[in-house]
Amino acid sequence: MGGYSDVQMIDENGIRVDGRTAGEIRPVSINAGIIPVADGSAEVIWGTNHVIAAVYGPMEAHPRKIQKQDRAVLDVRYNMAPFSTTDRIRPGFNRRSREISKVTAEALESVVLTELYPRSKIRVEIEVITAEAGTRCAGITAASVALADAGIPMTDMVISVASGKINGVVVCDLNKEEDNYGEADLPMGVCANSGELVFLQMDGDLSPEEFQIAWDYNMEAIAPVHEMMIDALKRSNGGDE
Amino acid sequence: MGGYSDVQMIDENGIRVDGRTAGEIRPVSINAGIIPVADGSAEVIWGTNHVIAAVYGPMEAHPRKIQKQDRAVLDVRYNMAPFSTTDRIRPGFNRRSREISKVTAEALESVVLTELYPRSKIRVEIEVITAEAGTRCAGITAASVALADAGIPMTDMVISVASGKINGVVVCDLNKEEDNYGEADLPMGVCANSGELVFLQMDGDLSPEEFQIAWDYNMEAIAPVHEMMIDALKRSNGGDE
Amino acid sequence: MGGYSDVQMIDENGIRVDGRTAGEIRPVSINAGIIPVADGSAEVIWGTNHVIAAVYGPMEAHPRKIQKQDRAVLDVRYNMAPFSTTDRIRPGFNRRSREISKVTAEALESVVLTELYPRSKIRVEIEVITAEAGTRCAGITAASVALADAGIPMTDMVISVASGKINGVVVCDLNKEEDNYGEADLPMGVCANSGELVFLQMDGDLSPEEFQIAWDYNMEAIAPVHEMMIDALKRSNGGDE
Amino acid sequence: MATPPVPELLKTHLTKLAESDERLDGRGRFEGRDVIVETGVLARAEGSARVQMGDTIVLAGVKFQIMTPYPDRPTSGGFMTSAEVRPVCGVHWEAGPPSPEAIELGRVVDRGIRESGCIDMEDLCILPGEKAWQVILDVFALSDDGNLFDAFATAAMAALRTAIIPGERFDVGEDRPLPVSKTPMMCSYHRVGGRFVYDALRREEIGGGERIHITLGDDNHVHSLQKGLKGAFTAAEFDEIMEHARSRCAELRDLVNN
Amino acid sequence: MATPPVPELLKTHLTKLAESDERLDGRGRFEGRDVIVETGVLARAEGSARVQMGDTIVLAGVKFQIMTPYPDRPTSGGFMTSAEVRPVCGVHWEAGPPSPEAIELGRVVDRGIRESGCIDMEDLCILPGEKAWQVILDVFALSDDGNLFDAFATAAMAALRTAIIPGERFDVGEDRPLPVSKTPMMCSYHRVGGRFVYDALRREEIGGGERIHITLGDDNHVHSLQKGLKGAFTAAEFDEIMEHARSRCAELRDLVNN
Amino acid sequence: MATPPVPELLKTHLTKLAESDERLDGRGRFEGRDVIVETGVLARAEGSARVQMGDTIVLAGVKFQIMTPYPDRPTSGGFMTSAEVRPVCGVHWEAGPPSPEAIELGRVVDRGIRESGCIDMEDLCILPGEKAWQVILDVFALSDDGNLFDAFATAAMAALRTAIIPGERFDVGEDRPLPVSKTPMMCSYHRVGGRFVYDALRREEIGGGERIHITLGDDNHVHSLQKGLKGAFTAAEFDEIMEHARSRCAELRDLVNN
Repeated sequence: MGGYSDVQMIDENGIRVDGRTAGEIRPVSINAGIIPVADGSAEVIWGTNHVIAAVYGPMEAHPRKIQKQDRAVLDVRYNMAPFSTTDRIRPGFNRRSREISKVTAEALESVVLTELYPRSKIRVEIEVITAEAGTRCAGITAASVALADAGIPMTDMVISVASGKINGVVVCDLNKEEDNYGEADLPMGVCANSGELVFLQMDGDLSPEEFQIAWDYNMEAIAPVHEMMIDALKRSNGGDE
Repeated sequence: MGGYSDVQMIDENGIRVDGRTAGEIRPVSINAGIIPVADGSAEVIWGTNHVIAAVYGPMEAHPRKIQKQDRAVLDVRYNMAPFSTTDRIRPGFNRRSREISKVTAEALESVVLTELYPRSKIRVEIEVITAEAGTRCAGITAASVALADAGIPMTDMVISVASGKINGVVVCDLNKEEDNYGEADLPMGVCANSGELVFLQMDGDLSPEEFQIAWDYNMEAIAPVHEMMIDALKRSNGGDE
Repeated sequence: MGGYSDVQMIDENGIRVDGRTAGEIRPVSINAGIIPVADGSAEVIWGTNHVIAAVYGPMEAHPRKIQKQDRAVLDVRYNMAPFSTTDRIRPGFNRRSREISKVTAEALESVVLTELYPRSKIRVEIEVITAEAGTRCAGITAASVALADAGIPMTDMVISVASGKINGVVVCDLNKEEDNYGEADLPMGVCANSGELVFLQMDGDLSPEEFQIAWDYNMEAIAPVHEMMIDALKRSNGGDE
Repeated sequence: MATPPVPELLKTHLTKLAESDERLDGRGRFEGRDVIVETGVLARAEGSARVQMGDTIVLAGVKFQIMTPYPDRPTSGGFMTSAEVRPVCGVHWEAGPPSPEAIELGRVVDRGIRESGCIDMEDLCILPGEKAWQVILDVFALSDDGNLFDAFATAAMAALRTAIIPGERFDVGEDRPLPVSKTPMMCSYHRVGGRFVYDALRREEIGGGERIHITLGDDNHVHSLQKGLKGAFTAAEFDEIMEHARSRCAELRDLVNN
Repeated sequence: MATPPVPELLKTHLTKLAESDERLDGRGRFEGRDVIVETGVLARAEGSARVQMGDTIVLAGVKFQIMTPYPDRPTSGGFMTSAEVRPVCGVHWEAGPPSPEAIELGRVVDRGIRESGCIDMEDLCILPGEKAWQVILDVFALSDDGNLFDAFATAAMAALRTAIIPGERFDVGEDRPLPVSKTPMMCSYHRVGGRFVYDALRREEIGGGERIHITLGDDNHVHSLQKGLKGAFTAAEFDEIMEHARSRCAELRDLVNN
Repeated sequence: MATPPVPELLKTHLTKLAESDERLDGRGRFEGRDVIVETGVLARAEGSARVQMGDTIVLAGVKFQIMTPYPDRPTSGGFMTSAEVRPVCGVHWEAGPPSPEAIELGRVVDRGIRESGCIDMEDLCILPGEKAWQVILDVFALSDDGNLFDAFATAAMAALRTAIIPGERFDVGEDRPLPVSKTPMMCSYHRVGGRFVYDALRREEIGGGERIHITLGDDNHVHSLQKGLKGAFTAAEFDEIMEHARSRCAELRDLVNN
């Protein structure tokens, strides 16, 4: 979190640099089935973020030592393409991407019916093509759509959104410019139907009251994004799903 | 390719810095059986290049996942010794040596009767002891002799030679000094008997006409080198092969 | 070996910077059973050195390719914690720690009855918490106690001590300050009962006569340390072993 | 860490215990093990602590290096946390490059401290744009019987609060205490037998589900959250945990500050 | 990429098709798939392109860095190509360090561009001996249904030809287009069912033999050749391929230049 | 090197031979193979040697680089030894990162030379605190039929004693011989069939036990010792070996110095 609070990012009317109100998310568009050779795929364009997810499987898990006797393993990789940020990213895994891959896998495992596919593996590849704050949330959302597009049975769909704080004000879905001066970040992954959480991180500084506001903003954003996900899947399946 | 064409590398009579004519290769000598503990081995001294190849196997391929059910795999490593060049080379594989290992393996697989040894592995180790332009060609040639020395059945022997261009003139087998100012490099691997190609790379700039001349120079160099290979194998086997 | 012999490290009475005589070792204390979750453990505090060893196993050796049909393998790791030295050590193995792990494993294999546990593995973890010259010796000694604490059958116990040379004088058990100016280092690992050697290294410069003195100092230090090891095991087992 | 095969028997046993609101070692759901904090335990570290919670034992050591400040923060020092959970601390931890669990451990401990702002990074500046102190926090597990997260976080704060900046050794002024203005503390909860418990044992971790890590500052501000492992939880469950964390973090803070 | 087990049935089927000079998707031997080139598709790259050939989709992005020129070329900038073919693009591509195939892909694409001299390296000099632009070309596969080589090479040239040197962001002068004076293009041929075909599908690659990649410049000069995989070919076969490459490269060049 | 399965038959055979004090190739216990030393064998190295002992063949090459002296030794040059035993030299050596055996080989050869003080590090200084020569010794095995340690150590000294510091190429003065004032030599002993033998064959190594490496200087000073592999030996056994090493090192030294 940057925290240079002397830069004014919200005007006297509570309007943010890109014209949004405090609780408003960026424009979102979602498309499914965008990678022809994948078993399922999706792209999430969330503000300037462009994130792609592909799903392969279920397939035999090999080497055998990664197999689970009673369920499928979710092999999730989150990666930022070298050209996704202003400063080029050198290829190769790093600790940040490993941690994001891990928490994403754990979030998705909470809804995928992995016990239907013992000893098998489901590959979930998340690629950030263009990054603009909030890529891990967009990645989880994209992966959720790609899994559905692949026909993988799930108990629920996961939508992920983050709220934050800037100039001491809690706002939903920080963009890159806001994030540079942000004072907190609370990304959550919520099940569309049950309302349960399968993903939660946070860093920065939030008072108990601020925390509640940020939490509520995230919860309010779930339903509209869920609509777009369903719509994307319908379009991908010829509109008759 | 360097391409500083203002340095004069060929005189008015078409004679090169080391006294060769355009189509002439450097002095070559080949010896087989030079590594006592190997199943087959050879050294190629080509100009100042000194390249050694050792063959081990066929042996059981392990780990099992590298086994092929219907043939032997050729496990080829091309490596430059740390003291092989003016500036010391740090040990360890790099992208260049990986690529050369790959194309060398593919060239040799095209002539070795790998289907005689299912599930097995033949190790081919190519070590450049002293380098002076053209080491990949010398390595393929040395490996060819070492495989024959190991008694591995082959349909043909591969000879590899490169032609290039300097001062706008196509010449055969650039030495190090010429290579520094070279404008193109066309290495080819040719089967001695069939005349077919199993290895081909090229970079630089060659007009269609220049390309044909370079191609022809390489083809003309095959037979004399093949003679030396056969002679080396005869000497190694007591002169009665 | 440093070898700046113009710094005076021994006074006219043969007394060293920390008040010891030439053949005297630093104060030593040993405790067993200090890691609750390990099968066996020990700490050796040797001067300012603080070295911990934990033993896990015997357990099934995996992957299977490391199994020995006729005996257990000793999987020994020597590591220096990042905060163990004045300049922080970056985590990760290096050539020094690999070599020490290897010679330590070979020393311990010479006394552990590995043939009682075919196809299995005994893990020995040596961690240097605070380093002050002589950590490899302290590690071997600690591992010896930890193996006994784990109830692993052994033919003998190994005690390791090093002598060295400073200002041209042979002395036993160099401390850090002496080591910085030391002219030789002769670490040995000796079996308490048989008097045989299972570990030996040396570097520096010792005349044949100096070598003999250093050797003898090491041999004389074995018995008292052995007493402390036995005492530590007794205390760890309620004083009735 | 290779994921251990989940023993179904253990899981069943933990569920049984949970039905009568019991735990393996007799503790209540939100009861922690005794915590023993010792500082100044590492002769070569500029700040150090040893924390024992039952059979879980960890060390934390603080070292300093001189760094060139990042161009965009010319008057700021640096802070990094490294958690290499080595195989010495338990049979289930294996050698090799840091496992995803060890990476997560280090990053979650780091974030709680960093985001609380308890270390004044500007105070670490030696010469603007040229020299600043980098604080390196190494947490090290000696014995893992569960809940390394809280043990690490507690040892880390105890080590930082007693650390001395070694100005003299680096020839840049006098030695002085590292300025640490707050004491963020972490509380971790695991789903065991269906409900969340505080300060899980290793066997509860093995037979349990998801876990939640909460780092709170002096004033109950939230500085870091992390949900780990497969599992879904409700907002009500989270509220209950958060309420406990507020009181427990205060207790742990007292332990570290005294 | 782990070599997939060659399905003998596929091989037999391809041989059958070849006998009547047919292909899996009805194309002629030397007929390419439709090529769609879009530029300016990556918001964070200084030059970018997306190329689709059937179900093969790739991206190329150009980024710039400031480098210190090599001592022996004080007035030259730099150019590097990186092809990390990630597992997103197909079930047969696996995670991990770059496979030999990915290394070869990057190196062959790089050579064709570099050796053509289409980028004036001297023009990238900012301050002789001190500062120069390094052009970094990243090619990225989204969907691999065969012939990544040509898709990458085409996307690369389209991205380079639209790249803007970001002088202002780096505070070294004004933004200006990257000077690209030529348009080298690559055509790739695979032995399928005994004879060479152009622009192979993934299934033709799996069931096929050796492959030959040819990069030709504006004037039909040869800039790069590469033979890959096990197999032997005749001079006559090569001549036939080269003749086709001359006309097809010209077509592709028109597509990229417009 | 993957440890080869110890053939019990070989072990039994070696024990049998030992009972009548014989060896596989008819040599006596402390009899070495003929040693052939050639220098100047590598066209690109500043010093080089080839050593053959029976079917064991190795190369050593000396290269020079310019380094910045370490801050605590501003007038000292550097010396490093690298032994990458590549799979070319024997079926039992495998590709990949250096094995523990290769690391030990390099470190033991390095220590013997370094600790003897035979290279005057101060003489390698070019400009105090700024520039000094780094001597890089690469030892390379062509054919391993046992006792690479002694072959490497012998080749190393022969290469160093003939090395020329390439001042002219680096533009820092004239070319001149590397000053090497002593000739430390190594002798290695393996326990085979119960007793120690000198200069073991590969098959004796495979069927043998622990090994001891001794490096002695011109005046019989000990510069380096190393015991390797599982096994225990007595002080009396060591004394016997040391006595032989004193005479044999002198013989090898003559070979290298002439």
